[in-house]
Amino acid sequence: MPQTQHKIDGIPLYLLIYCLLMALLVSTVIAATFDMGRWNVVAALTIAVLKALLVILFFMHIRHSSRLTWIFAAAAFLWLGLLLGLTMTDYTSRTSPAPNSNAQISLTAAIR
Amino acid sequence: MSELVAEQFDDLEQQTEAGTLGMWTFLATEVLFFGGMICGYTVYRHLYFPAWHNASLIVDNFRFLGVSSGAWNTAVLLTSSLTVALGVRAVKLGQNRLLGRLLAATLILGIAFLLIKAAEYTHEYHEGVMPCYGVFHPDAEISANLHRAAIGSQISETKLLRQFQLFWVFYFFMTGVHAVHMLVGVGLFTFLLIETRRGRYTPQKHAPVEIMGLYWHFVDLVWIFLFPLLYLVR
Amino acid sequence: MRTLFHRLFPPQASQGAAQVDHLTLYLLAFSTFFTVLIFALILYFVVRYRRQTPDERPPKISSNLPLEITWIGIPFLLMVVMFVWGSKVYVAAHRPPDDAMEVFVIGKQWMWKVQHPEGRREIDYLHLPLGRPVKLTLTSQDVIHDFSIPAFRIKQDVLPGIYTTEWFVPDRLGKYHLFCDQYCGAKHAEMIGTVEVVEPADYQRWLAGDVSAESPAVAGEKLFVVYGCNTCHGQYGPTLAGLYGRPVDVIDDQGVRRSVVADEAYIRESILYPNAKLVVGYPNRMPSFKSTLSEEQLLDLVQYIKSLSGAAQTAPYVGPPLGPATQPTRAEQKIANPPFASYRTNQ
Amino acid sequence: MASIPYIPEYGVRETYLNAKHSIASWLLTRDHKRIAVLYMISITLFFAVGGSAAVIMRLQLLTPHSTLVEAETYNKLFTLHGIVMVFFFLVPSIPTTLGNFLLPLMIGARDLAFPRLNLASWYLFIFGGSLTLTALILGGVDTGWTFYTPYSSTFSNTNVVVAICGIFIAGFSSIFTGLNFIVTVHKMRCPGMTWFRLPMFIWTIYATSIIFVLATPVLAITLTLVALERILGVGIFDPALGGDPILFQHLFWFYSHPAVYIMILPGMGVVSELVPAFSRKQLFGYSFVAMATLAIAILGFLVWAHHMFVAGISIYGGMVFSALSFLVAIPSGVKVFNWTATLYKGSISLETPMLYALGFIGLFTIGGLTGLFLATLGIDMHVHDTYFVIAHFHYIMVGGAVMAYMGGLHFWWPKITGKLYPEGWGRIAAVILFVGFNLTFFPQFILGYLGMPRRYYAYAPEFQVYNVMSTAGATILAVGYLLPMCYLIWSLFRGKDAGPNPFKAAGLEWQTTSPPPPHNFDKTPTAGEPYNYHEMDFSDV
Ligand code: HEA
Ligand code: HEA
Ligand code: HEC
Ligand code: CUA
Ligand SMILES: [Cu+2]
Repeated sequence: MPQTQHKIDGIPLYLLIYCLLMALLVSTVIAATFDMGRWNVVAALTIAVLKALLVILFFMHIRHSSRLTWIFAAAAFLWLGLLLGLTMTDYTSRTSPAPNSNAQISLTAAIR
Repeated sequence: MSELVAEQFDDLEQQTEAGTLGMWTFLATEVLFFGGMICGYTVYRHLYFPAWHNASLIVDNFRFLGVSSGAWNTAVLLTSSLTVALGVRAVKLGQNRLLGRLLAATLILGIAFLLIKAAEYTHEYHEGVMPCYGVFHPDAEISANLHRAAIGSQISETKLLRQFQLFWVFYFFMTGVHAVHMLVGVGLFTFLLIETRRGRYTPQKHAPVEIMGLYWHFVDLVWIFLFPLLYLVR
Repeated sequence: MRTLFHRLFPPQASQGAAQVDHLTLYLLAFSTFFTVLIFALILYFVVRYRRQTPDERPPKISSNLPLEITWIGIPFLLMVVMFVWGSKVYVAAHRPPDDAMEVFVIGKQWMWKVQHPEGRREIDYLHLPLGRPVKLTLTSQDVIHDFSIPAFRIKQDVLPGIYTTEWFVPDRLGKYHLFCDQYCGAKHAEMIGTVEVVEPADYQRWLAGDVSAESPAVAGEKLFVVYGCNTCHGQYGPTLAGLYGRPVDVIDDQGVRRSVVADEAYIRESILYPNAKLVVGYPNRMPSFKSTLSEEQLLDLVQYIKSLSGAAQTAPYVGPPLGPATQPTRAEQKIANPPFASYRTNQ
Repeated sequence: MASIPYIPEYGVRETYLNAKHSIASWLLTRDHKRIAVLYMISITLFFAVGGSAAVIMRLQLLTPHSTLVEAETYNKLFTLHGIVMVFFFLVPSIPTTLGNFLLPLMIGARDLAFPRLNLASWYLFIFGGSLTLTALILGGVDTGWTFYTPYSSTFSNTNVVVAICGIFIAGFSSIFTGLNFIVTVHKMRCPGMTWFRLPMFIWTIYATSIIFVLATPVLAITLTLVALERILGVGIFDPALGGDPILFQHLFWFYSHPAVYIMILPGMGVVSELVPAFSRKQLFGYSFVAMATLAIAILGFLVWAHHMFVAGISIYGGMVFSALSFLVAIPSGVKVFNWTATLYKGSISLETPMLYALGFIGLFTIGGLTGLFLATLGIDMHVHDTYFVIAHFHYIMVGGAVMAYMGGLHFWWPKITGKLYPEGWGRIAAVILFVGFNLTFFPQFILGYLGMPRRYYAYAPEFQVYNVMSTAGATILAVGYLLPMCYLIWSLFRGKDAGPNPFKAAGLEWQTTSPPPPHNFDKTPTAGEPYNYHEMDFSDV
């Protein structure tokens, strides 16, 4: 097992990461001012993932950590993906009857 | 055995590793804790796009120097993450004075975040979007926008208003839970600061700083995702 | 054997029912096989290899790859069949044909309101023509309910704010249970009813019972059936005959018990806001018809109820109110006759 | 080596039980063994509460009409029963009692990694439990254990919020327990204890802990949303206020389906210890069983919407979740077959724990196979929310998990208390439980298929026969549970001294004295192969 004391990054590296993070922040704010349709979401989330990776790898030192820590960190996000992904399989494939037939409108009227 | 090591452990290394692994496990829990909210957020954004689009147009109304407070807060938190990372480095090198200063800086940044957030909440309260019973009265401009949106889409205005309100439920809930985590973080770091002043931490016994540091970074990480989800995505 | 089948399976009254039962039988067959296999092996081993001497030491047997593969593979194949077959039945049960007759169902705590194509309505009761595909469009007015007809082997949650559908082809005459299968509050167990499959001609005749070009009282009588008043009144609701002009013991919405005279206003109020004045001894079960009845229909109903007392179209003044003590009978009758006693189908 | 029984020194040894006596020494203990005992007492009380509610329910269902209690009361009873049994009995049962006690012993550690956190978990559990129980008993809650919205969030006017707070707090107790176990398994194993030498019980506790950590937070947040909706009057799940009621179900079952594996996996672990011990054979197919354990834990996360086939989800969603549900059955089958194969050519003795273990295998198989009926889309649309479902899960949870808990309790009772339980009574109780159980719950399969809906306080008269059978069974069951409560307590005072290894079982926990000393082992042990029965000497020395 690698001992954490042995790997101490220098201050310049931390500053570099910090500058990168700030640059990403600026770029994401700027990107949001353009109307790119659905690509806005993609851009914002991609940048967020990049920032997260920088924080996890360098600030949280996962880069120096054991495989086990990698697995734990990855598992958390994998499970989040499962939750979102499988829930959306339902929502994106729903075919509930559209509330527009005449009779259904009368039904709605009857309820309210 | 030295008093540094609790009786159930064989040596310091085992203890440090156990502590770190414990924190990572806890963070995995936290990811799923916020994950439940993010799942709800995703589903409703999918279902109620028109209303949520409208809401996200006004969420960054509160600005300094033309930049939304959400972005400022991101900057504040990223900076605090840097001070924490440097603090962990300092404790490993035995630079206790530096550690104290960095922890203090972190605390100030954390409190700054909370203050900015509070100012933003106040602003939103006055806009009437706080989705509490009796408090939710969107102001005239917002109502006019919603009215226009209702005509554009085929949804009735009352329905649209409720879906619009739902955005704010999620906005306040997600940022609120995050703020609670920040508060806990501020508490933990105050503790760390006091202990540092007492000279409790050495290069050997640096684990508490490192472990609490992980927590702080995680809270930052959550914000890194909340910021685009709530403020940027339209 | 037939009788055993009938004890274990509910009646098959729709075209889909047999398909579900066949699927069940398939699962039953292989489940029985595996259960018997496991039980038999355990019993055999326990008897065959029971401990003979206290210091017995059996040989080492650690693992066997072909065996493991077998008992991963065979169940897997069996389950592929299950999945495909099960999905087929399910998908078929969710794809109504275009020519299906559409019936609307609204669930509310704790009743089913049904509206047929020509506008005829009923409550906690569903008339269906034999042999015709029927598609139900379901929605709820409050919480989630579930529209379940075991004899058709089908059910569907009924959601507020969302429409769901359920379809079937009834193929056996008779009366069947209708249950609410999703827990919906205090009287979930009473949110039940009857599905009656009738000959198509009878169904048409029943549907046609809804024409109203008659006098208000006659029209009211029809409405009384259409809106299902008769499903309660005459059974566990108070009888309305002779009501008009009579004093009634009620508990008002302040919880105060008093006696009121049943005039037109009272009857109207009872229909629109049943909770406002509850007849002593009866449960608060009558739904509000505030949003269902037009003013005209209300009028017809009031006239009809008046006519039940032999009252003319104009209201005569009927004596001063009698004391509350003169009317205990209905309350007593009520206690002797708990609401659930009438399970309306026992086929 | 495992074959050399430990010979205690003369005089009275210091054990974890007699080391200190004051009440404070129990309530402030950090010893995992004492905390396990604290949990054992607490969950037994919860079981009695939940079981009493079940008895009243069964009596009510003796006749088709409402005879004993009102509709509202009945609804509060099954809610109490479900919530208490799931969240406060079965979820914590094996992990916090046997798991807590045995985990460090089995891996040769002095304690869990975070003993103080362990105690804190118990306090959270007790605090959450008392809160919920108060809400459930004073006033009551009538939503069912599933808290479906919008009924729970808007319509019910009972103490939903308090009950939810309690469950939220108890949830964190689970999370911290899971965290503690995970770290302990990773970091505290003694020399020689490699992953593939871990006793199967440890594998299952580890897998369970993963579920604790990754699923429970979602329940916590979901219930918080429900509470928020009630308190603030904002719409989250209530469609009248703009929400989507099905979203609640997705989030709820994202926890609650994995939670059913929280309940069964430790039971499987117990059985994987009992079957080898009483047939004196290595667990057949060790690595397959270990991998099946992980597979169940992971696949278990992917099947949740099988509770929602008729809830209005898309039919494609339904098919995805149906297929995934079938997949979980494979590793479960692997386990059942491997246990059976372990018996082959063994030296089988039918002592009480073994009776429970064999009962578990049979009843779990029935419960699991009926789970497949439910996972089959075409059948679930008929039997969803009927007594078929009730029968399915009682077969697994009572016939499976509770039986395993009873088996484990008897097996390790000598280790925990140092006393032997009366064997004859033990066997009688096990047989009574088996018979009573089947009589209670088998008729419910038929009831369900006939269409009797669950959560009904009154029902159609033609269902009565089966209900009477079920109630009769429940009475037998009650006797079956009261017996062990009596003779186990009796054995504390009058039982024979057990000695370190009364069953001549393998495993590190049997190498220390019974009850173990405060720090488990006098000398850190070294682990060899697990289940090395083929090397052991069974002749009495
Ligand atoms: C410990 C608890 C536990 C366990 C382990 C399981 C295990 C399984 N459950 Fe169960 N279930 C519950 C507790 C549990 N369940 C509860 C509490 C509910 C109701 C909740 C509520 O609504 O209140 C429920 C409800 C429930 C439903 C929803 C029913 C409905 O409401 O309509 C479904 C549907 O798919 C289901 C399926 C399964 C399946 C496929 C398994 C599988 O994991 C089973 C796998 C096991 C086997 C299959 C047996 C052994 C295998 C062999 C012998 C191999 C040979 C056979 C083959 C594989 C072909 N369960
Ligand atoms: C771990 C889980 C667990 C356990 C062990 C049990 C145990 C039992 N359950 Fe339960 N049950 C559930 C989990 C469980 N149940 C759940 C989740 C539901 C769904 C709830 C819902 O719909 O929301 C349910 C629902 C449920 C129903 C359906 C209610 C309905 O839908 O209307 C029924 C009906 O028969 C039932 C019966 C029983 C019986 C007879 C037992 C018996 O095994 C109980 C036997 C135990 C005893 C008889 C106790 C003996 C001890 C004492 C009496 C103590 C005496 C006192 C002292 C010593 C102080 N249960
Ligand atoms: C679900 C059952 C049910 C239905 C359907 C129903 N009622 Fe009632 N009704 C009751 C019950 C129970 C009471 C007594 C309690 C009360 O006053 O609310 C009652 C009371 C009344 C009363 C007051 C009777 C009295 O003795 O004072 C009138 C009038 C009445 N109903 C008319 C109607 C009409 C008209 C309809 C149909 C449009 C109707 N009801 C449908 C159950 C029902
Ligand atoms: Cu409606 Cu249950
Ligand atoms: Cu499940």
